[in-house]
Amino acid sequence: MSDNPYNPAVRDCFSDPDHAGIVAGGVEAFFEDQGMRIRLSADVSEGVIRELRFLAWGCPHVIAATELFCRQFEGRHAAELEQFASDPIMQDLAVPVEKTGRILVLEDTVRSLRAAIKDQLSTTQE
Amino acid sequence: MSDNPYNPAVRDCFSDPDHAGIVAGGVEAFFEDQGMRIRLSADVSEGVIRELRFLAWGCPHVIAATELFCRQFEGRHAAELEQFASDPIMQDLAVPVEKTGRILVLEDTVRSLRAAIKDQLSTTQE
Amino acid sequence: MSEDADPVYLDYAATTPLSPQVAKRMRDVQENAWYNPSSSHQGGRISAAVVALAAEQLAALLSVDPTSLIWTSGATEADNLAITGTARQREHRGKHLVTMRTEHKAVVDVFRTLEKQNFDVTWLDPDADGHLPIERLEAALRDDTQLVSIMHVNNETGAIQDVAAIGTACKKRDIVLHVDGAQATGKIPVDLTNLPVNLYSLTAHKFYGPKGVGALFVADGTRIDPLMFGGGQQRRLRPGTLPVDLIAGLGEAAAVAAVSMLEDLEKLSELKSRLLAGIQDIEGLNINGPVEGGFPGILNVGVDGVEGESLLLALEPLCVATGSACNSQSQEPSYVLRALGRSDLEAQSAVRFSLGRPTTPADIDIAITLYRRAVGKLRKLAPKAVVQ
Amino acid sequence: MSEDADPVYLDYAATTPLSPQVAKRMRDVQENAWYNPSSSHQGGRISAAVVALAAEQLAALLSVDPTSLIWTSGATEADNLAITGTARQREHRGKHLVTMRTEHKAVVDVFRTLEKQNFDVTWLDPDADGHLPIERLEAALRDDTQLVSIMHVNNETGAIQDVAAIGTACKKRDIVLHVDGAQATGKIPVDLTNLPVNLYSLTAHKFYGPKGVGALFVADGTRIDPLMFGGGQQRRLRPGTLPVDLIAGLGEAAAVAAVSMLEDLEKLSELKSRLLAGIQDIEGLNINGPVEGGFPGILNVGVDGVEGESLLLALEPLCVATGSACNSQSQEPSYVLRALGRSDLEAQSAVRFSLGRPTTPADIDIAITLYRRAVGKLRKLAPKAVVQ
Ligand SMILES: Cc1ncc(COP(=O)(O)O)c(C=O)c1O
Ligand SMILES: Cc1ncc(COP(=O)(O)O)c(C=O)c1O
Repeated sequence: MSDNPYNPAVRDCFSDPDHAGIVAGGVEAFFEDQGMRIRLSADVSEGVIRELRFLAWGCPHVIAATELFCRQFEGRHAAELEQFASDPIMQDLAVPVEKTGRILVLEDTVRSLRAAIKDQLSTTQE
Repeated sequence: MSDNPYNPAVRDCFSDPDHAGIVAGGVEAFFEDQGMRIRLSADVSEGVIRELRFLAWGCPHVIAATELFCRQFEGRHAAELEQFASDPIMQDLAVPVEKTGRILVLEDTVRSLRAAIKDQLSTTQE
Repeated sequence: MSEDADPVYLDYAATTPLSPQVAKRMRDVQENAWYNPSSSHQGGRISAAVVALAAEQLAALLSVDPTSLIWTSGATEADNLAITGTARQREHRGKHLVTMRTEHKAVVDVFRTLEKQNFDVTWLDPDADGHLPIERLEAALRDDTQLVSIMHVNNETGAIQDVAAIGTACKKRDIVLHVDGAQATGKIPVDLTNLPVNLYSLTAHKFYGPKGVGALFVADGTRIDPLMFGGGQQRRLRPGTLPVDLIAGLGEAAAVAAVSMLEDLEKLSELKSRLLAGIQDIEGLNINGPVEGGFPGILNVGVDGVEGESLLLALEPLCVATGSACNSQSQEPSYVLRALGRSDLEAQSAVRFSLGRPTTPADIDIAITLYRRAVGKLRKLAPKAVVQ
Repeated sequence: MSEDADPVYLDYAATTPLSPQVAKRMRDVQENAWYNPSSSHQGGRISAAVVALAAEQLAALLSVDPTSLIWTSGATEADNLAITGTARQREHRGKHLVTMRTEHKAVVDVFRTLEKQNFDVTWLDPDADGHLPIERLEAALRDDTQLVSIMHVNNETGAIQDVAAIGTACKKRDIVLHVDGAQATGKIPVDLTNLPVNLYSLTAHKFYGPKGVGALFVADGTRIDPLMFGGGQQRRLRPGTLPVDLIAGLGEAAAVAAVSMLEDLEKLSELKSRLLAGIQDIEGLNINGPVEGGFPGILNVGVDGVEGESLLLALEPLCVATGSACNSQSQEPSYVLRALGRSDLEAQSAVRFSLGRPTTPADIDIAITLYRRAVGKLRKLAPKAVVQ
């Protein structure tokens, strides 16, 4: 007997994923684990994430979490990505415990995105 | 799951046992078996059963069978008691098989009544 | 009823009609929430919410946590699940089980089956009133005792057991206590938070809920083996599609009972006194069960010199029971009354009047008249016993 | 449903609403015949007559004798009773049992439990369509085989087994055949007089009857051990107060089905064709189960590259199942589809559309639109797999 497993935030992010897509020529990160797949792409200029897009294969919570991440970090300084943690997102989306592992895939992808942005910055600054 | 265990004949004989009682000074027969008790008493004159009464302790089928016996044999020749058999009565009353033994108590009581009447006749004829 | 005219139903311990509120709730669920509560779609979630509400309603009546309730098809299944489930779960610790001779068949027959499977069952006798003297229980408990099963309210006599004392005796020795609460739930206050009970069985149709649904309370930390397998429903303890409308009806019946219980009890007491006053002068009448302090909805009486089956027919159109409803197919004298010390002859003349929420003083008066008349008639019809 | 707007229910294999005729009959019984059918008074007899009529109605649907039916709480209990009851009853003759991997959990989990109790179970695989090739069965039967349990209509795929052939193979060897007919009863013709079947399980809520009641057909001469004990009801095979209104509802549902079955089947065939026509051009779509000849109320399809749980949410307000309703709590890919040879990935995207008597062409058209849209959306959202 389940309560509604998707809270309004999940439903909103899942049904209107404004950030679905790919930033052509942007910084890319991809991670795959436990059958989940997340791809992030970002247009970063002057240290600011101008555009942030995602593709995802997974359950509604994974898709919603990724969309929510994009909503939260688009327009912010890339350095702020350091502050990203999946906990608040899991809370906002009321992710059930058994799915925690899946959301960590997002964490890994974000880490990978951070690394890619750093790479790009160092390449640019060279 | 039982159908009505008492057919209309049982109900009628049980609820209106016109022949309940004792013929004072009549011929008597009593039989007890399997927890059933039947007492018959009859006023027999000139070989005819003028009055036939019963008392009974037992289930509704026993009471009804005894009443039905009285209804059938009152007014008939005592000799006709020889023809008494419990089968037709059991049929009329739709007695369930598991109660057959109880009705045989009636048969025994009638046999005993027959014997008592014979005794009386022989006493009278002496 | 249409078979004959004007029946008077005084067999509420056998079953009750739906309370109007329960019927209404069930209809609503049948129309608007008839989905499978296990389905993960919108419909399923609506039905799951209905089940959750019902669990809260029943939990409130018993003062327990809603998650401690397992839905079953009735008390029979709950009894079977509790007893067999505990016996199997604890088999490796010991095979001694304790119960009473006056339990319902749904308990007795489970223990009989376990006896055939080499469990060692102690059958305790009640005192003459139907109560279990606590010393008798204490004396029966052993190092290898795993389970005690004692009913709360007796279905034939209305005797109420001292569950608190029984539970305390069990708890001291880490023995699981199962209580068959089929005749108590919704009728007398049952506070399982404050009673040391591990398992408690109930069935909805005894308190104006639907037939075919019941529940087993399983206290936190109490483990039992399932009786049936399949599907993951109900923590793997009881599979099968949840009958959402029946469960809603059970919940609603609990909610109604919670509100009306004290008033019901008061009314039943008055009606029982009225009934007893109307028949107690009958010669040779005896009360089977406690004269004082029993559940006021049940009055079981016997009389000398009257045959039970004929009495029942002579009482028509009064609907009463000779023994437990569940035994009424067999003509054998009630084993419950035999355990109270009644002879076969005494036991077979027993009539159980059981009163309910719809019972009126007029019903009682009719019952009094019919009972007096029937006893009189059959006594007149009975030949004196001849000692042969 | 009120959670969101305009849901479309295509999950009739999970459960169905009450047919209006059934609801009416149940209400009538609840008001006028709510007594305990085991009571020997007038009220009891009225209820007993209701039960007898229901037995006749169900018996007519199945072409059996009314006395061969045992009322249960549903197919889960009937399956448990049939399988465990036969295994126990024949244990002394042999401990080999045969079933299929594609059975419902209510069968699978019973056999799993019996395996733990040292029974030897052979799990047969279906062919790619879900059917049991009769040679596979023949090859599995041994001298010590006591029971074969095969379902009639598969709840996930709609595959219909050749019960006549299976039964003939069993009968030759004096092996008991149990058939889980939960998805067949009331939906396709079932003539148990002419099928060599010993035991047949069913549940009312799959064919517009009430939830919480079912039956087990037990052929004359077939003996099983009971699962529960207590009371003498139902030839000691299944105790407990008979839920007279539920049984009446089951009987009435059978009567309605008997009349409307052919019409229902024709309509369902048309609707299924319409649905298939509307989605079959979707790239990567595959049908799980028989393409021809299955039960027309079920269409199970999978697509490439789409995650099942997200698909289900994206399909809202369409109410469909991903696997069996009873498995839907777990997110694991259906073991039934895995047994048909589907990969985990294929199985997890499966959607079971199940159509029912109330389904309209408009429902189907909405389902088509929603399904196409959801698949399209999720595919667009999915990153290509990267081989690492
Ligand atoms: C004390 C007691 N236990 C168990 C039961 C069984 O309840 P049910 O028939 O609803 O399963 C009953 C009633 O029949 C009862 O009175
Ligand atoms: C094939 C099959 N068997 C058994 C069952 C169990 O039925 P119930 O849940 O009504 O006991 C179902 C439905 O859930 C089913 O589809």
